[in-house]
Amino acid sequence: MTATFPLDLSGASFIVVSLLLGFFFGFFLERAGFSSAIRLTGQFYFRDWSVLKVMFGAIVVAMLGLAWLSLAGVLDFGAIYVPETYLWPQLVGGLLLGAGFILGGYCPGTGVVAAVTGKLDALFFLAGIFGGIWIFGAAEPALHEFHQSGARGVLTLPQVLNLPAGVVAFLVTLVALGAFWVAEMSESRWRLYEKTYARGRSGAPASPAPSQDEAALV
Amino acid sequence: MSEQATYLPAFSERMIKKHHVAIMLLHWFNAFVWLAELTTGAALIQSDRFRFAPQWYVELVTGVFGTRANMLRFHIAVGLTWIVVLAVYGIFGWRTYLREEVLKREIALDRDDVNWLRIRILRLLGRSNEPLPPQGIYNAGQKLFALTVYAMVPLIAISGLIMAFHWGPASVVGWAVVVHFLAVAVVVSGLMIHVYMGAVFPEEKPAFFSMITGMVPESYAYRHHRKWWEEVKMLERKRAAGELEEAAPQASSRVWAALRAREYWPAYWAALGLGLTLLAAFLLVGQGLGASGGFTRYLAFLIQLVAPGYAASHPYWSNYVQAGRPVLMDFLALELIGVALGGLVSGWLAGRLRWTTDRGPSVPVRARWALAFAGGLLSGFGARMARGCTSGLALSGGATLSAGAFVFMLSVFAAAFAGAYLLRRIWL
Amino acid sequence: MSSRISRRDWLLSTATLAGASREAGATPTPGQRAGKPALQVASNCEMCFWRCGILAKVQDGKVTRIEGNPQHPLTQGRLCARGNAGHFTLYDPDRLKRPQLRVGERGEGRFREISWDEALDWLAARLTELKEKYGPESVAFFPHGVGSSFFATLMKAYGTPNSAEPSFAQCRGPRDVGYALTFGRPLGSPEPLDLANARAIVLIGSHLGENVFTSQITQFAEGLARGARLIVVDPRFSTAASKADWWLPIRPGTDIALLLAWMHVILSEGLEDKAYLAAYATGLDQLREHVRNFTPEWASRETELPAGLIRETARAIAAAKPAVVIHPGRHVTWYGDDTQRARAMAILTALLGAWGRKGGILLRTPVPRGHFDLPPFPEPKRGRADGAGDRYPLASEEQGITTGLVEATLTGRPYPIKGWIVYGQNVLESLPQRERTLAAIARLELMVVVDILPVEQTLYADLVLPEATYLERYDPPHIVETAARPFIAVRQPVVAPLYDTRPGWWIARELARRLGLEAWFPWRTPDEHLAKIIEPLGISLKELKARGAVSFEGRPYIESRKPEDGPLFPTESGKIELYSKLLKELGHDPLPVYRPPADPPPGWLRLLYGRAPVHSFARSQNNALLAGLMPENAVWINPQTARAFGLHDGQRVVLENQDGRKSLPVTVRTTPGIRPDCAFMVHGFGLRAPGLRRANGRGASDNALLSRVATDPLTGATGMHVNFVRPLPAEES
Amino acid sequence: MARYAMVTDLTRCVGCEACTAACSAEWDVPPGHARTRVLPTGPVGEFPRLRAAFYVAQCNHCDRPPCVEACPSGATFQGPDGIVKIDPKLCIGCGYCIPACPYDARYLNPVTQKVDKCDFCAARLERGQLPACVTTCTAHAKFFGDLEDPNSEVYRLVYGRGAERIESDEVKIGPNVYYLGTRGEPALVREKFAPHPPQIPSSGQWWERVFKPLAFLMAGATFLGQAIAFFTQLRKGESQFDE
Repeated sequence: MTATFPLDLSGASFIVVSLLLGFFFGFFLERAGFSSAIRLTGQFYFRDWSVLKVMFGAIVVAMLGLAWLSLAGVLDFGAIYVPETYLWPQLVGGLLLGAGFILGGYCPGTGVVAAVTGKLDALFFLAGIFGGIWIFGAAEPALHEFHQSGARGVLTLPQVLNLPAGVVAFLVTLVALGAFWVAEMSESRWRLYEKTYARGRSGAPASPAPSQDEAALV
Repeated sequence: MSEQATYLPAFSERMIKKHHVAIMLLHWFNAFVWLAELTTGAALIQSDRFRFAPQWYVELVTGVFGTRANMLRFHIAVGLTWIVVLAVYGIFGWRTYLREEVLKREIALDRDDVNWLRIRILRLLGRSNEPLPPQGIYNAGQKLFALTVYAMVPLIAISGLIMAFHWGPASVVGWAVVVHFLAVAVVVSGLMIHVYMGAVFPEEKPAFFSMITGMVPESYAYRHHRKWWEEVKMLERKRAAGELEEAAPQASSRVWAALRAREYWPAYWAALGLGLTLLAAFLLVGQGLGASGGFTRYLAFLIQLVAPGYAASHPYWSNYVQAGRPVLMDFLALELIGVALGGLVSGWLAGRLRWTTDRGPSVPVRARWALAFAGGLLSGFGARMARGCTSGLALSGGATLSAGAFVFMLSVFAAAFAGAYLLRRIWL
Repeated sequence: MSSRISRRDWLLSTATLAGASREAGATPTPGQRAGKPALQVASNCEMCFWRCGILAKVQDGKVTRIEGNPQHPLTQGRLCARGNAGHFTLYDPDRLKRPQLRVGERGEGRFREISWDEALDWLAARLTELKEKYGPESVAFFPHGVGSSFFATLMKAYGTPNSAEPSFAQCRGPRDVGYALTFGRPLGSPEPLDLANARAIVLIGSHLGENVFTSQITQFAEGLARGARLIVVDPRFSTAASKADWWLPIRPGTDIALLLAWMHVILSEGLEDKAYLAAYATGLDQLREHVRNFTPEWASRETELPAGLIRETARAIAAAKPAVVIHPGRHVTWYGDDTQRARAMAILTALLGAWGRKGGILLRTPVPRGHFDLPPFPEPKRGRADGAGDRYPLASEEQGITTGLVEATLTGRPYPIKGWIVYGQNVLESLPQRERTLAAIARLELMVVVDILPVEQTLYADLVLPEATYLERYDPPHIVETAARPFIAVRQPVVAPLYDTRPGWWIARELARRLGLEAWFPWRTPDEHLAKIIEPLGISLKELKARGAVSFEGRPYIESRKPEDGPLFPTESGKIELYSKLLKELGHDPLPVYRPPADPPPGWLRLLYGRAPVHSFARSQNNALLAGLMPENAVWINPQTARAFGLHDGQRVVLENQDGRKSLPVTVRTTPGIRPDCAFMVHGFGLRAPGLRRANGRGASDNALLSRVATDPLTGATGMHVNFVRPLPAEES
Repeated sequence: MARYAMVTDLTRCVGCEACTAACSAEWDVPPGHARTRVLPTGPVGEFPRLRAAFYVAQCNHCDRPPCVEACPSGATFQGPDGIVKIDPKLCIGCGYCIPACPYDARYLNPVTQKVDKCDFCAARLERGQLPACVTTCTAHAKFFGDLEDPNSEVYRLVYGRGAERIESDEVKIGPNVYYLGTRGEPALVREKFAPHPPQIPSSGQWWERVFKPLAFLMAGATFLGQAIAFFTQLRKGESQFDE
């Protein structure tokens, strides 16, 4: 019995499915509050861990889904696109994207959702993204050698750790649960800090309440 | 059975809450698991010396799964899921729910229960017509069944794991086979009564629906579970007198309310939604979600429009503009449109559509725009260098355990945390 | 911007990078052979010296299976247990991996891993130093196996005559000399026996079935299946004896008496092949006179075999002539009278007219081969130190006398030996009197070992060079003239050498270059070398490497001979010399004379040893699969003898020999299948090589108990069945 | 469909274990285990009148294989061509089938933790090759083929030259490995290696004799109780039943 998934869609059904998947993607991003730069950057000030919770949670849910379905023979994991590993470009690219994230307040996906819900700064962010991609495109021939360096093809954690995929999935889930626990601790301590000390800090006015992004109007 | 004959309070057919939503979910999850495991389990035992089910049945179920190996793999997959879910319920729900609910109300057999059982059996044999003693939230029969299940489940789980992963020598696996079959047989014999009394026996019809809505009519509670009814009455009197302060929201329709709620969803629900969408993407189009890939294609489309020659010849852009395949006929490009729509709808439903600029308290708007643009430049360049961004490489790469994705995620968070300290002026 | 960050990938410690060979010796990939693409390479095996044709299957760069090569003319796709398990030695984690220079004391086994350049420069310097101080003859060369031919060229170019293989003085030397004295040519290897067409087969001490050479077993079984009568002369009830029509449990050391009695019966009853003898033999009258009173009754007293049985078997053999194979044996160095015994077997073969006849002994069909015209080798100033050619005129100067070189090193006579180069020979396991060998090594200034496994001798080496296994290297082709159809078979690398090992030809050539002797290596690649050899055969290199072997038309019988095949019997008289004038001139018995052996004193047993089908001496003991089939050996003792010693089956004992040498503990196996005055053990166990983690210390070593030898006066070969042991209960810790 | 069988000529066999080595190499049988083993019988008798032979033991792919019945999950099964195979994806390594084989032809592979056995090299047969042991046998003592094909070698050896089966009084299950021997070798083998009656480990026996009937009893009892309740409830009508 060959596995039924992944399907091989084409034509109209492919377009509809792509749009639908995108729709839910955008929908849940906005639901999670990722249209607000305040909430997004809150993560890096230990104030609001939703970025970690949502991202890591989504990864674990999808990973376990993939694991069970391939274990039950319903999904052929071999046919799934696994992003290739380019060690150095991904390291350097990550650093740049992280810097852009904290500087700009968004990442490409959340930037779109923010822009659509009326965030003007997000529009500038998206313009910046197109600019960045254009610069990369122009510079790529010169950077090509580095862009290909550290190539390891499709390399997964189970191969690296020399453990069966099931075990690695279980470990990642454990790490995730640990991270969520840390997140809860950190957030509750921040709220405590917020209540008692925030007013007392010299000069800078209290930062706005985390949950509702009543940022100052334009 | 004090004032039963004289006083039959007029019941306004009010519904009383019997089951917590978590219990209902767990019950139907268990029902599904037992259905799946029993059907495949019975079919998995093939040799005549061990078989329960008839041969035609074994062939029928094997046919459904194609090969017996697939059937075993499915049986193990469902079994593992069952164990994990029960473990999660047990671990997370122990303090708040299990210790109090299970030990006190589901298992503890008091004198009334014992008499109930005795009389019930004698009645079956037509040898007694004593009235049955009053019962708690679950009658003695249900408690007895719960007891057997709680006893047998660990045996089934452990012996199942031993068989699936061959923990220990062959002799241990051999005994695990026996324990597994026997424990299941014990539960099945109890299950027959449970299913009959729950689903078939007319008198217990309200109990069946209570497992769906969580509510039971007060009259049923009064007649079948008197002690629990009195408990509820006592609680209501207290609440009426204002002594109780916990309030259980009577949400009429949770879903619609969640949609319209002004605050953001709790992260874990959003994570679940996002995770399932990501999983659906893998299943339907064989690849994960993404964003920066979409941008690149739109830019490539733009360049091809403006200067087709340059695009075709350029070493980087050329691999996006192959003849015969329109640039935008790509999952990531289409998906990006969806993202925009999804964000719009969600923002609209939550009433968050407003022209504004998110900025730190001490940053003028124009400066914020400039910073956003600069951030965009860095993000765009970084995303292309890494061949993916937080939604593409991190999410999809993370879910498929791609090593590069984890490297990428670590460096994103590292840079962001480091940057956050440097740029604390513009955000805090 | 491209940063050449060092390749030390902290993230990817265990991943296999494309192309880089894995460090740890992985066991072969799991065996789902069906469906997985496999590259197939034809080559020949080196788990023993029969060199059967193999087909090695390679999947993602690893040898996963070795099967017989159906196109190999000798073995036709069949393969013994060791052949099938070859790749387990290739992936043996205990293999030697890198050149090692000794840092501790000799025997301590402490080494420093060095690069090949450093190792070869060091060796070249030491060899040049020894040449200047003591002359080139002071370096002795101990080769074994086909790969040693490159080193042999190097040693001759270096200027030393002293080279000796154990295959002469410890194995088949006496047999080849005995048959050469009689028929003018030695038998060679693989033995040219027409077993399949034989109507009678006589095995004297040869234990076919336990000693497995693939094609010889196939033909042996075929011959028996076609109704050949089998006579087995062996103090032990061997596998062959279990299939024999007559098993003669002879008193050890009295074979010549039996042979003389057989000749007596055949000649006295006129059963010999008169026409054949008249045409081709001389000395028949002296023989008839010599055996006149060696009656079966006389022989019965010596051999403890019933006279009737001797007479009956003699008549059975004669009745089957000329299709009779008197199996010459292979390891025949037993009692010191081995050459004369071989002479007797050759004479008996001649009486039956079996040499060059169907069902008898095949004649050799010459196969031309190309040679590089090398410059003449320097003339050594001093003659050979091992006595071959002068003290033992009949000994082969090509193969030499290993124990002679040991004596020369130990005593300094005729001149001191200061350096040993050991290639593929296990001197401490294949040479008897290991104490003398160890003492000799202690006196050396240079000891170099080129080997594949860290056997015991590597502990005493100054320099250890790891050679690639036969699956990773080219060796000169195997040209066989002694088969019914002569053929040439090729060995080519199946996979690239693992770790830092190198093929023998590379080591020899690199050393020659450093010694300024590259003139004797006028080729650069193995293909160049092979192409030269096969030049006169007119076959394409590509086809030979694809098929693995190519055979030619054979002329094995007398009637099919052609003039260019050379004289039928290249002896002095041009005929079969039943009476050997040469031996007379050299002061030896021209006709075999029986001399009674010394019996073991009461309470002692004669130690006999032999082969097991799944092991090749000490070479395969660390092979995972073969060690799984036979992890240890056992000592066979007759139940009566066991009762006399108070031992029971399965008990652990230690064997002590007449000189007080003790073996490691070994299990007793009581069986009626051995004479009460003998004890038997399979050779090659009880190794003292800590580097061989699977084999070290398992079972007992027969070699450790061979402290006494009977030297054959004709060839200098060391007879080793002359040690007596007694079993002592082992107090295992 | 074919009915595969193997014939081993114990007179030709010299006990060189090439078959065991080839089989173990072909199917990655861990050292110390084997799918086919060469077992010495003897020497027996009084010196010097001795007899000995080698018994090449392997799975006989019997006509009525007791091992298939002993396997709870049906992991081991017999194909239409008579070959008894194991589906490794289905075997849980409980080991019930190992003592159930009268010829001890099964073993638990410690690496894969699944039971392994000779399957007549089914994968090689599909590729048109002979089993590894037959191909490599140095004494050309093993023959393999379809017993139903009259001009196959095994047919000639079994029905022509009368190759014998190794059976005992208690165990006659139609083994399909036949043995030739002109010097009474099969008799020697039967003396020392007669097949033992099939049995399953104690856990299996407890299940079959005690727990399975107990399980049926329990389920039956509760079912009966239910039926009675159902009928009484039908007869007496709902109102009567106040609890």
